[in-house]
Amino acid sequence: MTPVPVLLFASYADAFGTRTLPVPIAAPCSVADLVDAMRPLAGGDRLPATPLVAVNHAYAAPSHMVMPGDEVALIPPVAGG
Amino acid sequence: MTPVPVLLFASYADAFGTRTLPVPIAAPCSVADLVDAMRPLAGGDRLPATPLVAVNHAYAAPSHMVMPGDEVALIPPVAGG
Amino acid sequence: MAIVHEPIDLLALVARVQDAGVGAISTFVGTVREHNDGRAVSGIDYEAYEPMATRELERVVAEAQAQWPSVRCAVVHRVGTLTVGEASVAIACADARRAPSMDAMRFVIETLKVRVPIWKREHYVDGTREWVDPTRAATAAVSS
Amino acid sequence: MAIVHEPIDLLALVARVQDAGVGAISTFVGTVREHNDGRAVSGIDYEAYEPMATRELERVVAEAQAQWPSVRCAVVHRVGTLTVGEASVAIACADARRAPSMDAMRFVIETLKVRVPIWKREHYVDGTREWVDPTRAATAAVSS
Repeated sequence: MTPVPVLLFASYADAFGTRTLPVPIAAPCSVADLVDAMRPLAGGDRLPATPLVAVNHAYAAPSHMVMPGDEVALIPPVAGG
Repeated sequence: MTPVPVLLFASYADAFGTRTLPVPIAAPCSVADLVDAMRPLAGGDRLPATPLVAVNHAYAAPSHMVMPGDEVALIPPVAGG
Repeated sequence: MAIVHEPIDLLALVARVQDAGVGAISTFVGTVREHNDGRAVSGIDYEAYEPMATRELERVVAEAQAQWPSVRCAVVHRVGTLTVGEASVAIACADARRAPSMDAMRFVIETLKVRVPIWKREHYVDGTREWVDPTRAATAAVSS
Repeated sequence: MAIVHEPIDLLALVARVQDAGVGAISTFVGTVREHNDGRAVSGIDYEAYEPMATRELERVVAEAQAQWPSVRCAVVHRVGTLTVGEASVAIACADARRAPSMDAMRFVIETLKVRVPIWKREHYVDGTREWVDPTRAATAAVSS
């Protein structure tokens, strides 16, 4: 199984101690399954109930399917401006 | 009788052909009486029914009394910005 | 709050309202555009009753600050002959929060337009000139 | 629509939306202020998921232009470490008329704040730092 690399930013990067986390799950998988696979990892307890996820630079619903090669990122609560 | 000098701007200055019009009326007089004294003068037919008047740099009601030495101006419809 | 005869310096206006407590600055700039009511415009003469215009601008800003007490406002209106693209008016409103800065900015431009004794005469590409009267649907053309 | 690492040039942004048909330019500038929620702030780190932030900014502007088709918009957001008084974001919206320019400007800043993947970590004068989370009343302090 090739882990899915997940990009992390800001407080999530601090929580997991990295900016790219290899998540042990096989793609294709749903966004919801991917997030669930992150929870047992060190720092996963600091994720909210339904963190925002972006796939290929667009927000993706929990049911969205992540395909091999997709760019996946976890989006902490935004605070731009 | 010392005429009351009335400052004119923009379309009113064009209408009366001057930027300071000596109006033949004695102060004290009301703003309404001052405007009425302007109507028979050349260009006075181009005044609207109730032109805006400023006395000492503030808008004045028709009943406002103009005193000798006051700075009086007729204010055409404004179009700043 | 001033009537000026020179080009408007937007950054200088922003600097006047800037402060360490400011988190939001909203500005408005009015510019001369090449068309108005379907006519091709080549420039605009702006005329002001300067001492009263200055006092009215101060009153408008005072009213904005009465409604939004923490907002810092600066306004400048240019007079003289302006060409297409030049700025005739600029407003800067700063506050800790964005909503008051935007609300105050809008109040200042809307109120300025109905109260401050400033007039404009458009120059049209066909050679005519006309004082703009927002209270009338059409204004009488005056040959240039 | 860009994420930049250098100080923001407001006049360059205004120039990008300026046009002979433009009569009104509304701008918004967000700046770092010295206090937030009662704490003394010395600076802010802004971080962005750059490729997505750029695309979200483009989408926000496209939505503004769908609502106000004649409005010309430009947006720039800075990332990196900013000190008090520096601009983090600037928006310029230009139109023939002032109402669409102001409405579009407000839409862009409000929408940007809820959607564009940018984060800020405040540096406090007491030496602590904290990621700002607008969805929570209080955020966990992280020692610097």
